[in-house]
Amino acid sequence: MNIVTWLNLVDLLVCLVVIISAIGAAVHRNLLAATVFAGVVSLAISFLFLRLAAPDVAMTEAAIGAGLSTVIFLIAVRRTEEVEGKDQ
Amino acid sequence: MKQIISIIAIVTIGFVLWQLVPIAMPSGFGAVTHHYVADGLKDNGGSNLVTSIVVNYRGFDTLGEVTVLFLSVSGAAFVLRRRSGLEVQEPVPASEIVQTGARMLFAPIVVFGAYIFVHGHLTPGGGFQGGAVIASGVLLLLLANRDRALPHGLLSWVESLSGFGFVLAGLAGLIVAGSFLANKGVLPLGQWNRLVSAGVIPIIYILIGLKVGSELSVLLDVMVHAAGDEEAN
Amino acid sequence: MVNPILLIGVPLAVAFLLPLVDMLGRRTARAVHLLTLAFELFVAGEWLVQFLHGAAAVNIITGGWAPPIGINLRLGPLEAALVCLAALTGIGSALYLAHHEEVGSLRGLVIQLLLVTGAIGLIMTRDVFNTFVFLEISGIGTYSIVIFGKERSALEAGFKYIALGGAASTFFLLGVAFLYKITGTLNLDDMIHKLPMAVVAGTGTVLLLLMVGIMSELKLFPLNGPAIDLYDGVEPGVMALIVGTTVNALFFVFWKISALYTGPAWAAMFASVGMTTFLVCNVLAIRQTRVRRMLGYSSSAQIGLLVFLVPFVKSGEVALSAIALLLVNHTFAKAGLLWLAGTHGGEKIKEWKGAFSDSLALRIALATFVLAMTGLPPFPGFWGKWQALVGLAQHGHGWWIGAVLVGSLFEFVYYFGWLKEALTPAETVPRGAVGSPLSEVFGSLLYAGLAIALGAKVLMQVWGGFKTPAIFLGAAGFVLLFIRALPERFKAALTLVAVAWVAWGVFAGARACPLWDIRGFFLVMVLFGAFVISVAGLGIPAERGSFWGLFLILVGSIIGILYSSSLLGFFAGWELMTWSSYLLVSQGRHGPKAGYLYMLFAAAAGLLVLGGMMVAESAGVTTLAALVSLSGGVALAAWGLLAVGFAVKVASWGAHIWAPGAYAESPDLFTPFLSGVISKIPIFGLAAVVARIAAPSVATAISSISVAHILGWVGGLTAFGMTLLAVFQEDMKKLLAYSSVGQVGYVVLAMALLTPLGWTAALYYAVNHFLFKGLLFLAIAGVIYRTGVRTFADTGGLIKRMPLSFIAVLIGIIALAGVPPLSGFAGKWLLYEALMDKGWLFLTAFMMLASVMAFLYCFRLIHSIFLGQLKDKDRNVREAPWPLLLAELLMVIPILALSVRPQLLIEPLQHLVTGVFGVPGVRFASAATMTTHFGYFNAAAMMALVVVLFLVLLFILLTVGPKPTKVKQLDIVYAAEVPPSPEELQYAWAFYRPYERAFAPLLKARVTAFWHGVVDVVEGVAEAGRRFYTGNAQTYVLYSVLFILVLAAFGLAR
Amino acid sequence: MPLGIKIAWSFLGVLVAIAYGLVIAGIIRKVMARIQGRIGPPVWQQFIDLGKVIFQRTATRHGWMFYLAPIFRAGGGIGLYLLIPVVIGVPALSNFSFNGDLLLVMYFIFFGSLGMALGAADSGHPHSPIGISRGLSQMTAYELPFALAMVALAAQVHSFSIHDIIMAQQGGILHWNLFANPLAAIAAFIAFLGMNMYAPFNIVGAPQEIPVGPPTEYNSIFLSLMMSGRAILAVAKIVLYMDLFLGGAHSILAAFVKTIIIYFWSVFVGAVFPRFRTEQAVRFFLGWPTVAGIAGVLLVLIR
Amino acid sequence: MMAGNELYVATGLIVILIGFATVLVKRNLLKIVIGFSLIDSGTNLLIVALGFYPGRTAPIVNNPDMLANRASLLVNTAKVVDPVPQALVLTAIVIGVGVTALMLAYVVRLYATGKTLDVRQFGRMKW
Repeated sequence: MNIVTWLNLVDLLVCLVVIISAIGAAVHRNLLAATVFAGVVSLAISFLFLRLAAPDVAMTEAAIGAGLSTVIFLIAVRRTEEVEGKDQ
Repeated sequence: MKQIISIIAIVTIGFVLWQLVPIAMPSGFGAVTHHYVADGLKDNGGSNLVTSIVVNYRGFDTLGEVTVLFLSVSGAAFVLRRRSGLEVQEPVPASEIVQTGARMLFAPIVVFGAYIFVHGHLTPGGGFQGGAVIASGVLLLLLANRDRALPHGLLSWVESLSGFGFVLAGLAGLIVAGSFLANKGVLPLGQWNRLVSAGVIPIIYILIGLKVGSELSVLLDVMVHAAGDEEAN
Repeated sequence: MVNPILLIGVPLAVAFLLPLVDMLGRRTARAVHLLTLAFELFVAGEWLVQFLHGAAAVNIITGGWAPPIGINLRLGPLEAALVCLAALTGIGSALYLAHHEEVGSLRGLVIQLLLVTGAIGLIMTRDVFNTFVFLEISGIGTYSIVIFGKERSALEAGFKYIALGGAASTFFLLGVAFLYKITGTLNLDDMIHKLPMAVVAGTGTVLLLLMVGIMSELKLFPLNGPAIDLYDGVEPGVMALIVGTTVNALFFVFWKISALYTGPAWAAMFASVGMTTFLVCNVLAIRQTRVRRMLGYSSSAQIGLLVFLVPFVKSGEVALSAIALLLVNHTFAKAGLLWLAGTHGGEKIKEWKGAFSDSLALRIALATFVLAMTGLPPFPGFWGKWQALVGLAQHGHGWWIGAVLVGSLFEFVYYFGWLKEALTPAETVPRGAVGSPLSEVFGSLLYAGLAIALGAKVLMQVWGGFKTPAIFLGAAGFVLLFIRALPERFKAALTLVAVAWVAWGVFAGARACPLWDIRGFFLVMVLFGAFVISVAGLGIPAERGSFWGLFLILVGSIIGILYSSSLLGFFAGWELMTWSSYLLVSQGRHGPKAGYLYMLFAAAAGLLVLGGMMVAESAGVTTLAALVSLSGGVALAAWGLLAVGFAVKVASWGAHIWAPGAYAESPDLFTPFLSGVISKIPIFGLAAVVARIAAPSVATAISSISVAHILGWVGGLTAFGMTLLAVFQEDMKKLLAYSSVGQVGYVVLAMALLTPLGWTAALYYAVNHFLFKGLLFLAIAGVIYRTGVRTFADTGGLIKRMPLSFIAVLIGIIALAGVPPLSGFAGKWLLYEALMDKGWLFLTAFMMLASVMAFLYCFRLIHSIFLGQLKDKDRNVREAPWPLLLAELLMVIPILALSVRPQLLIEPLQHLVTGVFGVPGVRFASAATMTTHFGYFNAAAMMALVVVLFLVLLFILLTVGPKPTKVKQLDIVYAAEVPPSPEELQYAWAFYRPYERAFAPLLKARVTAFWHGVVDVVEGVAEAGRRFYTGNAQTYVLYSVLFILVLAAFGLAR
Repeated sequence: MPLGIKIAWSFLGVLVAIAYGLVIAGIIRKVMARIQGRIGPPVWQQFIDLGKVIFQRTATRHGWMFYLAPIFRAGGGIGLYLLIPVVIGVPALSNFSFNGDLLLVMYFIFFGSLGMALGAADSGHPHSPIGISRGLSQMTAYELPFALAMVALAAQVHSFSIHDIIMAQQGGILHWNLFANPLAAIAAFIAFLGMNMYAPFNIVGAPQEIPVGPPTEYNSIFLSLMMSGRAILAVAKIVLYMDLFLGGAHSILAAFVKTIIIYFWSVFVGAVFPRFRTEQAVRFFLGWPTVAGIAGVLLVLIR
Repeated sequence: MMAGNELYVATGLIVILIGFATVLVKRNLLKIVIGFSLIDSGTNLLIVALGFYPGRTAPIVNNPDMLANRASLLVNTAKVVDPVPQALVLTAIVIGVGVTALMLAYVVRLYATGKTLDVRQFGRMKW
């Protein structure tokens, strides 16, 4: 196995992380956890951006998508409820 | 019931969108892209083609984008303005360590952010990324010192003047080179890979960085303080 | 010229700087904001003027790179006009919102300015991704500013709007990205050029995504749920801003991007989605009880109509100006209505009673906007709709036209339902613009003025300049509307002068135009009628200040109808007449309610006429004269629609339910004109429009039957049915109302004969009816003016107090009854002769019955008012004012003249009829004896006979026997009892009770029940339909997904 | 014929017709009495009544419209008579019928009733309008079968001229419209009953219940003119029917015989049937008589 | 092995769909906003993947000779990935955070007025 294949495998893995985290963000009843999952999605995607030869986008996604966005979400969660209601 | 319909609809639309995957496969550059890649350096003198596009070729988009950010921050502030029935958050005093650490880290973070956007035309990164970094410094301050307000006056001036500067830079292009936001012909493009090169691009990117940084800072401030701290006016 | 890029650069810079400017004070910030908008207006306006003088559109490049490398903008005539509108609306809303503290805050100012800028960007940009950026600016601007409103409602609506907007922008962005991938460019023009060559599998899906993105921004059905909530929940001044900026800009984006969509499938999709929106939203609006929600549905519907038209404009079938006019019209009217709604503050339609009763200008503005929204002339929407329909008609899109007309009818239903409330006087102190500063209502007044000015300009292109009588009278009326200080009698005198002036001009110039063609014939009637009404107005002051202004507009519009030689001119006048008479009817005490019903039927009639004209247009006919060329199925359709339209307008049986209310409740001064003149204009329509088309026949199972025969039966049924109903009325004006409708039924019947004799009868009868019904309504007006009552049970014996009015009524009813020796008999005689001549035997007998039944109400009318016992309360009633009596005299003189010499009218009619048919209607055996194939009649001899008999018998009566002594009122043969009070002695209530019992089976209100049923069904559909909008944000997003799927299922995702 | 002589003849004709009308009214009273088993008044009783009211010593009046009723009543009757040819071929007895056709005649039938209604209503007596209400209601009801019959006749002859209609009936009794169009004749003759307001359609005057209906308040010369008018109106209508259905008359004798026949038709019916209430009368006329009238028109159309 | 960018495109699509599912199914306002955030991320990934050419480098010119040498510039067009989608995504990310912030502000306000995050409680305006 050469390096390219390895990297491809890593990509696949990261993609899986993205999807799983996305599902986690969607279903986790704890909103803080869901927010963190969403942040992980962004972070993993910013890694994928790197792999897609897009360092600018990767940086931006990491700083804004994963960082700032998540922070705002966290603030919002703190200002409202942390746990999704039962029937929601 | 509605949820079942929703799921079915999403699955179905997944199949519809799946048709698009073949389109997404690599194909040759179009004429426009070809120009960007082939002549981007010659046109703008910056080695980062993305920056060339963002600041020059499609600079008008970026101006709009900065406006969007400005607008959404204004909007959020407007939504969360006083008399909106929000409870004022009780300030939770941060620990001494956090406060001290925050103060110590703030300056380096801002400098780092500035570094990113100053080199935007050369290396990956630019105004947005640098701005975001600066905002994270502000966030740190906010975390540490919730009860102490940010330098709103300064932020406000930076916010306004950097945006105004962006438009002015565009107008400079209009006056000097006959086209809004023009780069070529306004300032010398300079030598490749120098800090001072690529004409107005670094200037604009710096302005963008300041603008984004201040906007995001205000946004964080608005979100954190919301009703506790009235919008600047 | 100022570089157009500054249209975006300057407001952006100002927006960024505004927080700093604000440090100098809020007033400065506001001033800067307004100055910026004024700058935009100035720049765009200057360019617009250039473009209108033929300058080419300018391309603006940015970044120093020509497209497609760089982003470019374009400013052409359309763009400049839209930017002007955006700036104007921005100014109006800024002034309006300045009074609303919070939205007038700094953030509010910034957001307002950026909304305008975003819209300008959307309008000007030629780059697809740049469109996305500006979409987001507009979107976020909207999300931000809508928060201003009722706290929770605005929040809820805003969130739903964001949710749907988020989905929409995702679709749009995906579409843009894939289009880039497919075509390799982001420049719209480049993309339009390259896309057809670059189509790959899946392109359809990409285009579909992009389109659904735009369509949900455009608030098309079914994606308009949140938008409608916005209208309801958000401060209306803000919504006005959004309508004038974002909505227009979004539509323009749709317009630009639609160039990417080629092929019939997309065209069909646009047309269907647009039309569905137009129909559904208009239907749903009917059931709305809240003003702004209703306006929201209306906006969706209007945008739907525009979207519907786009593919037809693209294909060149419909003129671009149609869309432009409709869009401008919508902006003026909707923004104006929203500002007014904000100023008024009434959320429920019910709360609008007596709206703006303290502000003439605002009332005029409100009426202007409602009329403009419903596409009535002279406002721009009318011309736009006409052009659109003509385009559709000329390319064979008949069913689409039908859909447009049906949708338009619903618009009338809810808009005039609202106006009805506003025109109804409030029981309590009305809400309204008490003390609202000029700046708050500046926008509405400006837009009302612009709508009027623009509309009047087009109208003058169609009808001619100020020198034409129609425009002159209309303009005079418009001026008179604003004069409040003058006493009503003085205004009547002014009206008199204006009418006389026009009449003098017309008749002095009669040498130039043959007066005794059909137009001249009606022209004389109209001018004479208007003259008489003005004379009467010297005696009875109009109750509302706007009476005489509207009256002049009405007269002008009728003259416009008569003078028009084109279908467009005729129809414009027709609709002008409709609304001006509607507003006059609504001035009565219970007028608004009756007027509403009147308007609905008049609107339906107008749309039918419009439909018929469109059928004609589809055959390339644009003038009245060219109608003769129609034949076959086109002729049948045109004939049918036009005839039914005119039949509805004369309140033929089945559509008669509007008439009694409209006649009875309209101002007493106006009713004579309504009954005498306006009811004749549809007859003019039958004569000048319908009759030009060769009456086709319809094949039935037994034999083919001429449609004219059907129309004849409609007229006959009307004559009979309305006469029967008139007999049982307890209200004098209602009685005359039913009578009017019935009498016009005879005229319709006679017109339908389509023979020289038939037309002679019809036109003679029309004039006669004009004279005696005008006379009766005038006399009744005097009675009501003096006694203040309208029901028969409250009057009686007035002959003693108002003998001259009595004589007027006596002459009127004898003429009406058609009993010799007065002029009415000649009308009946001509009618029967004509019917027999044509061989319509049953109708002859039927009309004889109806005519005799008219005796019943004639007697009722005169007896219950003037004869019998004088009531105690009426002992001091005075005779009607002398101007009114003079007006009556003006009507009596022609009646008496015609009674002795019907030739006075018959002879001109001979010319007229000869002009149409080539042969005259009757012959003259001697100078005085008229003959037909069937009979003969000598009016003069008959009059002589009657007069001689009368004198001889009177002589006998006065000379033979003892001299009679006059007895007192109550000195009657009363079984040796003392009679009770006059009130109890007067036999006036339920006068024909036995007759009513005899006709009980015929009198069941079947027609009313039918229309109630129609209303129930429509309202039921609207009620069920609006459940579609569940109010849940998720549902709305789901709709957008389902919408894609549905369209994909139709095969658009390829 | 010079106008003056014509007027003189007409004047004479009017007087004769009034006398004739009074006589047959007397006859009917006598016959009715006999049928009911009474002796009844003498045949000339009507003349006695007329004389009595003319020479009443006092007369009262209400408003000036009050004068109109007798004038219209008498004028209507006389006018109607003057518009109908009594004996064809004799210019003196064809009156002024060349000034209007059947339509004018039909409308002149109403002239008197309407005028009387107007005048009577001025008296202020409630019985007047009640009677008028009933009378007008009934009038509209018989109008339909009557109009249908008239239309049938006119269509048959293709003319509204009474002369033309009479001429079309010459050449034998079977050419009479009575037999040529029996359905129209049935309709017309039933309508005739209502038109003359004889029993069973006499609720308008309603003897016994209301003193005398519309003329309640009238007396003296007023009443006498009304009685005269009523008499000549009856005669005029009978003559009209004679012209329309019985082929007119070529001599005064024929006219006398034919009018007596028509008159006794109504007397006979009145003696047999009980009185109708107003709504019953209305329904009655709009029932079978109307059907007969329609059939009469159809008959013409089929031919 | 897949030679193209299907993996990224597919991942992007799936994230978009998950986001839509969240928006449509979850009734918690914050979850709905998270859904939109996922949609944004997925869209961005998808768009960048559109411009990806396997084996090529980031669109940064790292050879000064190119300025002088037209030929090598042209060679460069076959060496780097498409910069345009990246530029677009840069813009889209910033716009996305703006919208997200605004949505969150709305959520905070809605929560303050209704003390709940259940979207069904905010549907009083309808029909």
